[in-house]
Amino acid sequence: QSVDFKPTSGETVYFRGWQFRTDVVQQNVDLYNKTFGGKVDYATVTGDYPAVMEKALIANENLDVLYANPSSAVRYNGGGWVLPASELPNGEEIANGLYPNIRDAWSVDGKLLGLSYFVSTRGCLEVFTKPFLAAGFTEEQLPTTWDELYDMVYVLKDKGVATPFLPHWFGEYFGISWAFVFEVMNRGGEVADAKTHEPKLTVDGPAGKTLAAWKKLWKSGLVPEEVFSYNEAGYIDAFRSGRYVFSPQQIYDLKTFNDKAQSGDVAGHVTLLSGKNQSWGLIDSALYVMTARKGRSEALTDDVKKFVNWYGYKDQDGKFFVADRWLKENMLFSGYKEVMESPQAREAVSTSLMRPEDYDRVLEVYSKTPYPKGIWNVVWSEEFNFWLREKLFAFLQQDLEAEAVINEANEKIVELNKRYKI
Amino acid sequence: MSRRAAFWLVLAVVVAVIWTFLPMYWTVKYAFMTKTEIARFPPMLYPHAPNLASFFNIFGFDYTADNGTVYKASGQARQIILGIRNSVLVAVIVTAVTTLVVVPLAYVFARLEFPFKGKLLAAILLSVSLPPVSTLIPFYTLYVQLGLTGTLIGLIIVTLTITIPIVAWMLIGFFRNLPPVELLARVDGFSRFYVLTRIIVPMARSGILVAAVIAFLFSWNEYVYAQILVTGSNAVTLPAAMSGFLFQVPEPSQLAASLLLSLLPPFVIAFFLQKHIAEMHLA
Amino acid sequence: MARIELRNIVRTFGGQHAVQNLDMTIEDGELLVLLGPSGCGKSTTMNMIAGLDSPTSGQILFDGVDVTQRSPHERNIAMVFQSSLLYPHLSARDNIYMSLKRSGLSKQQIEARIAHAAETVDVTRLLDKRPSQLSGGERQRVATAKAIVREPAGFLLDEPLSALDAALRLSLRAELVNLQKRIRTTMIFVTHDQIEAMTMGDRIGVMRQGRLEQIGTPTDIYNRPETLFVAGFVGTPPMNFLKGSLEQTDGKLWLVNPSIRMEIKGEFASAKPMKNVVLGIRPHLMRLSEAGSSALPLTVYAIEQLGNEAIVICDGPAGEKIRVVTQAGFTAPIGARLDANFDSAAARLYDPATERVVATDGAN
Amino acid sequence: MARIELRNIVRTFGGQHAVQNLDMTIEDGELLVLLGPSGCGKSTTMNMIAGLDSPTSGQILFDGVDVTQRSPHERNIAMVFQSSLLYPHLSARDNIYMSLKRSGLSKQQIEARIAHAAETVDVTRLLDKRPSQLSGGERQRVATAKAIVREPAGFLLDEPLSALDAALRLSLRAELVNLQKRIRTTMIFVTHDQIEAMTMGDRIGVMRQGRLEQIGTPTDIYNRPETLFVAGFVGTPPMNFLKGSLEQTDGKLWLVNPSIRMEIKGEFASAKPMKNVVLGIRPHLMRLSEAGSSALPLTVYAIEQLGNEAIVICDGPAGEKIRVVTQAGFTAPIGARLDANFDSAAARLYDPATERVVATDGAN
Amino acid sequence: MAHPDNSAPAPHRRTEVSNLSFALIISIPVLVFLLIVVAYPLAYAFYLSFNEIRFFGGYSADWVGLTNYANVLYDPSFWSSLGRTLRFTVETVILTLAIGLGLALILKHLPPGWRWLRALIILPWAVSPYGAGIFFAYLGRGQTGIGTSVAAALGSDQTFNLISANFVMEYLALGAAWNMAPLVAFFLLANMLTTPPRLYDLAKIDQMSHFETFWHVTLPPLRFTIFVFSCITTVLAMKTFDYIFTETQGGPGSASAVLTYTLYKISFVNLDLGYGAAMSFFLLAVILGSTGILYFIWGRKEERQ
Ligand SMILES: Nc1ncnc2c1ncn2[C@@H]1O[C@H](COP(=O)(O)OP(=O)(O)OP(=O)(O)O)[C@@H](O)[C@H]1O
Ligand SMILES: Nc1ncnc2c1ncn2[C@@H]1O[C@H](COP(=O)(O)OP(=O)(O)OP(=O)(O)O)[C@@H](O)[C@H]1O
Ligand SMILES: [Mg+2]
Ligand SMILES: [Mg+2]
Repeated sequence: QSVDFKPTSGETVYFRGWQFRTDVVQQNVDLYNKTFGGKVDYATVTGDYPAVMEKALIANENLDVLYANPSSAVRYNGGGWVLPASELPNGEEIANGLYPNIRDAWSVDGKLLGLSYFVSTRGCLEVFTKPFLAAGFTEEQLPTTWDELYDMVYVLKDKGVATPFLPHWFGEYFGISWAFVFEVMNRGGEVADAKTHEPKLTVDGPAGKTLAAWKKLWKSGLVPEEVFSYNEAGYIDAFRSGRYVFSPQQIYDLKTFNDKAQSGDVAGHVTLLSGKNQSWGLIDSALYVMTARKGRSEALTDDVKKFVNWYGYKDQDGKFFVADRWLKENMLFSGYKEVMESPQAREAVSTSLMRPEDYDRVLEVYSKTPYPKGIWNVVWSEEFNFWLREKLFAFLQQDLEAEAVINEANEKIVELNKRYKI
Repeated sequence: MSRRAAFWLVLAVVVAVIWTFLPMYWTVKYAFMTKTEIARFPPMLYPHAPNLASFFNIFGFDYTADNGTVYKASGQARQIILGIRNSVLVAVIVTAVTTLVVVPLAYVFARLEFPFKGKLLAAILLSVSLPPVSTLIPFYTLYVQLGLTGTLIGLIIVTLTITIPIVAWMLIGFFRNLPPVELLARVDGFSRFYVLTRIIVPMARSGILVAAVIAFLFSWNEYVYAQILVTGSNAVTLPAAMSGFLFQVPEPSQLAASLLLSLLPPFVIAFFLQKHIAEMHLA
Repeated sequence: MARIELRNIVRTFGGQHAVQNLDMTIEDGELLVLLGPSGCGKSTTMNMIAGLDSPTSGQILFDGVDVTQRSPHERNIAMVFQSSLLYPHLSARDNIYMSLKRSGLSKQQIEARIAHAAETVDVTRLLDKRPSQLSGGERQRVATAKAIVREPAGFLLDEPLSALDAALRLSLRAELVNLQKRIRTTMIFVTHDQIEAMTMGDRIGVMRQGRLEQIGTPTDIYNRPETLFVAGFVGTPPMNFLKGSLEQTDGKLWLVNPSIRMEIKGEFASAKPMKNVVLGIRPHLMRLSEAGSSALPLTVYAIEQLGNEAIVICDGPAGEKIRVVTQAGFTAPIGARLDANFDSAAARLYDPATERVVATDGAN
Repeated sequence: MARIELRNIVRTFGGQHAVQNLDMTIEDGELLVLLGPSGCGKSTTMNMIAGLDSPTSGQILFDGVDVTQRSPHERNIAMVFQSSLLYPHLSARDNIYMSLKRSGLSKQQIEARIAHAAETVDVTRLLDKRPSQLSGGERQRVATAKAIVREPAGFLLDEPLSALDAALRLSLRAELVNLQKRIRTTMIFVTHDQIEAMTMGDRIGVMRQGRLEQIGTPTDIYNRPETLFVAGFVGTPPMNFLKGSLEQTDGKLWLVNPSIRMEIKGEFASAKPMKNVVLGIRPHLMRLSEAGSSALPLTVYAIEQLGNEAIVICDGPAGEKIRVVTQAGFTAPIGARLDANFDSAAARLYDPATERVVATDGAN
Repeated sequence: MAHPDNSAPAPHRRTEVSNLSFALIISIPVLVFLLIVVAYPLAYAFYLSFNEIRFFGGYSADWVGLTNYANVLYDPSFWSSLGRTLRFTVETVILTLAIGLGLALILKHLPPGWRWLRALIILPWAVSPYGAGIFFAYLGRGQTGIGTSVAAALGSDQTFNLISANFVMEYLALGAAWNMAPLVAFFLLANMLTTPPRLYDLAKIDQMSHFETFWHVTLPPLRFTIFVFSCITTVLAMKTFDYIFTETQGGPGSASAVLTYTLYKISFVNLDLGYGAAMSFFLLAVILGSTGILYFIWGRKEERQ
């Protein structure tokens, strides 16, 4: 509680974020500025956010605080542009407040790169229950593993459901490649070693099984080719339309899908598959990162730290003001245990679900969600991700051999390690 | 006009109008639809219950539908409003400068013979040819050093490098078709400058207006540089601001509404332009 | 008000000569008519004098000052283009006004001048029309008005009257000459109309294939053409030519060919005998008589009735076409035999090799 | 090969009449020359016959069939535009070729035709040039070649020879007539050249301010002009006019004015007396004599030497200009007194009120 | 054309501002401006292309000579992207010009009372490339697209996806043409209106068909403009990035990953600036090469006229 939030340098702190509820962010920032006489300048950056920010960092632009996904944060760190959160006066306390798996995901060489913005599960398996029940099944029969899921898909098909499954195969950088990564991990595998970053894909292991299942699904014609050209909006809309029964989606989009105002047909009928027998999806999170801008005065750096502390951790009253607000208003989960395990959290989240009981299932899935540290906490993560994306499309579209794809992926990792001397 | 010719003309006009509007309509109709309607499958041909929520939202107002649903104001509103202002500023300045610079330039290349003409023309062509992707990073670095990022002036400068060569190339073709009145004008004792400003320009008024509109549209629509140079600053332009509805959290309806909005100024301009094109008949 | 000198002007278009070694001086205040067949380089010459085109080589001097490098507006020239070029976007009035824009005259003066020029060429009621709404002749007249409204150092008029009817032509011709004499401006006038050339020009320059064939007063050009070309080109109908040889007998000179033998009198009587020679005689200097007399035997080929006279076109003894002008209403059956007489003193002799007039002892 | 009838054609441009109630029939195979002052509606008439412009009212018939609404396509007309219009991007050859594109002729035939047409108008060596590289006269000749290369139902030639020199004009004129007679095609020919009109036309139509003043054979038009306008317009120099009154004494008719009293003989001898009358007499029908005799007293104003003849321009007794044609070389001091005689049988009488010829008992 | 001394260069200079100086006075400032703004980044990129640039683990630039250029030539993704770029360009140019010409003809023939339609037809040009990308993405996708909608209206429950790997380039080209053609149409229209109307009379006298009239009267004065637009469209098509980025993101798969897209990935995702710069010079060469070829086989001919 001894943190002093009052800025002293008199200079402007530049805070840039992507376009998500910018009104909320602005209000938060305004509140800070008002309360402490701060000069935080907040603006949204639209477009290809990571690339735009990377350029700003390279050019040593006026930029002090920004959003970053962990993989980007790792890159920024690799470029020497990040001031780790560990260097905050209360850095240790903050790190200890995080769930361990998340702290782990956000750390490189023991340094915590940033403070919690949100943590979500991407690829959590969601189901539109109406057609499922209509096909004569009960909720107890919902699949709990990937294999069961695929089996169910074909059963539904035989029952006359034209599009039982919308796979996570869309065209964004977090589309098809992530689908592969989380399915491999959900099946118990690993893409690369978390420490050494050695490749670990095997043909007869989870990777092989995943690709085999994909190929079968693709060849069955159940997945329209258009999925490949969806952006995220298209992907969400596709599921929202009620055409599909199952689909791996963002966990926080449960709120979207069950919101009458946003999703007509499916609203009130979307729940998620249980994570009892395996995990679903992977951690999709973002942090507030401080930059290590060259030429910035000591005093200003201090001000940056003060602001981030307030914004990304606890306020003057010891409350997680911003994090609580995100959770309540947008079902954005936090990395802080204290935030997630509070009763207010349960209350807030439950209202966004198909039924309140789903909250347990959410926590169950959430707590198990894996993080592909081996390929993400490494500077070549985006490069590999893009490569993988194209390779997987080619795998389906050009009917490549699963074995060849897996071997090439492994080789690619080796090559990247070599190139970046890891 | 014969009956048959009239039939074909009407048919052609209908096809042209459909071709022109269908792609726009398909997205713009989203502006009047809710997310649910947009997501409906099969897609709706038209909004069954059109609402103006998005238009309120993008300007920062909540909108309460008849059924009580509240559509919350967009957080992008500030950017959109800033974007409109900046886009107008940039477009107007770029248009003015481009027209002033390009008219004499095009005239010279279209109507005069002089040594090195081909080479000079090629130099201009070269600058049209540069793909922004290839110089974006060096360019950005230069701008940071000059303190031009996040400023309107910086954006204006870079937009000029796009509009000047392109509009010049277009106007050259236009000027070549004018009758050889320079002969007359020079015998009348006018200097080259006078011939250009007082004779060629009035004669070519329509072409020049079209050129100005093109410059306007090029700058109005410029996105690649804007997204690198001015997003996240107070100099953000409308296209950059709008793209917020496309990335991260998709808002098709608000995107459509702002796209529609961005079409209005060109529409107004085009409307006044066409009168001038019709005037050209007299020449 | 300038003396215009062309010194050895050459203009080539892609290797072809449009104007070749043209040397010509137009005196201050003179009206020179340029005459010549289509494509001989008249317009090209005019363009160079105006400064719209540059000679490939050679010099142009105005009052002794080399202006070859000077722009049109430094030369202070008024010009009517052959194509009656006008600004398409301006009314006739504004077209004329453009000529005065730089004059520094007051608005009233300008208006008065425009009104007067328009009056002169009779386009007053057309002043508000645009070129596209004018007839061919009207356009030409507006173009002329545009030129005469000024008081330039020189007028260059390239067939300014070609689209006009005889009456209008007649009056405009008079107006132009009058204007030129009044303000004593040098004027070069291109025409293909013989009468125009004869009546207007102080001198006539006859061009052929980019060269100047002869320059002189109308009477000179008509009566004493120096080359076969000028002889054949000037005069309607053109001069008749007879081939033959020049023989000297009894101290007299005779033109001899299979069907004629006549004594050469007058100017050429002192020429040297030569094998090939061409005798030229104007059609109206020949008289017809019934066949059978001693003179040139002809066969009627056609008769053109012109109202005030008739032209009898005949085949000569060697198959050449011979024209004779006679009184209106003259008739004769086609194919009839006629004879023609003429006074050899009025004839001219040419050397077919050089195409030039035959040298005589007398001054020529 | 068509009989072209114009029935009560009217064409207005923004309220102004360019052509007014024009009724005219051109017989099949006839060559009609249209003559008239600048802006009288000749080109407009041609355009309507070709189908390029539609009459505001009235009908156009080809061989009795109403083609008023038909496209130029269906009328099969060859035309030379007054402005020598050519496709700017095509060579002369291709310009000519365009006329034959639809002819269905074989390639060789087409080539032969083009070669022949080019030969006729003497542009063979220019065939590869583009219009912008041709001189004014050359362009006009190419435009003519473009027309004559076809064998259309009718030729419409709008001043096709106006930019050519006399010699070329002469030969082209002959070629055109020859062509027209050979393929017996209807031809309408606009010219402002009197000689052209007189020598070429089977008939001449004289237009004025959009109306047809008179139509008839050249001799008719020249010798028996029916209106003052035609009388004054046709003939170079134009007819002389004397004002006076017609008085009848002794069963004879006299023209009387303050300075002359002469008996009217010939055709008009049977006319009625009238207060105001205009007598017209052609300049070449007048003879000059020294002052003092009984005839028309004149004062010399100017003399134009035309080479083959001279025109003496005089002030008449009432201040009117009187022109007399006399032999070349005639001189007299300006201001000298002369007298002129003429045979009144050759004169024409006009009523200045109607501007038409005075009615006589005899057939007129 | 305009000036009589066109076909032969004027042998003398004038005392008045000569053509050359007049041209220089007018064009030099523009060129200098362009030079500064464009040439500096270009030179910098040129420098980068001979280095291997690293950002991670501290910035470093190692001189590698022509290695980057050589590597490009061995990079299969370069060749496949180049192929897509060329395919897209050729299709876009042809479609743009053809559609532009068609629109211009329609606009030209509009009776006076209908001229306001001209203002409507130009509208697609008012749409930014990324806007066009969005329009055509929604229009083409099976989920949201016109094909599916029309099929449903006709009673079918099929989806019609126009953004398919098989013809995505064609679909993209169509959208690009939609975006660009109105501009071409307006320029052609402006040109058409300067053609002397009497030439159409001449064509009628020559009994030309509609097509021949178009070919011999309408088209010739347009040819230079068409050439200019071929160049411009070629350049723009080869440079296109945002349009494809918003419409397909290079997909499905990499079916529409054109060269600019690949470059973007290399420079912005991989941050391999040296290699990216080298590849962008290949792109620049391709752009200049193709406009150069256009000029030599076509433009020079037009200029001579
Ligand atoms: N498009 C037009 N708009 C208005 N007036 C016109 C138009 N075309 C012609 N006129 C007018 O109609 C009249 C007749 O024109 P036309 O071209 O037929 O004359 P023309 O007899 O051919 O004369 P010229 O011998 O000078 O060529 C002229 O007074 C002209 O000004
Ligand atoms: N731009 C040009 N390119 C090529 N040749 C040209 C060009 N301009 C003129 N010529 C040629 O030069 C010659 C002279 O042309 P010019 O126009 O001076 O003739 P002109 O005497 O005025 O003839 P006309 O009486 O027919 O107008 C012609 O043979 C013409 O073909
Ligand atoms: Mg000429
Ligand atoms: Mg006319």
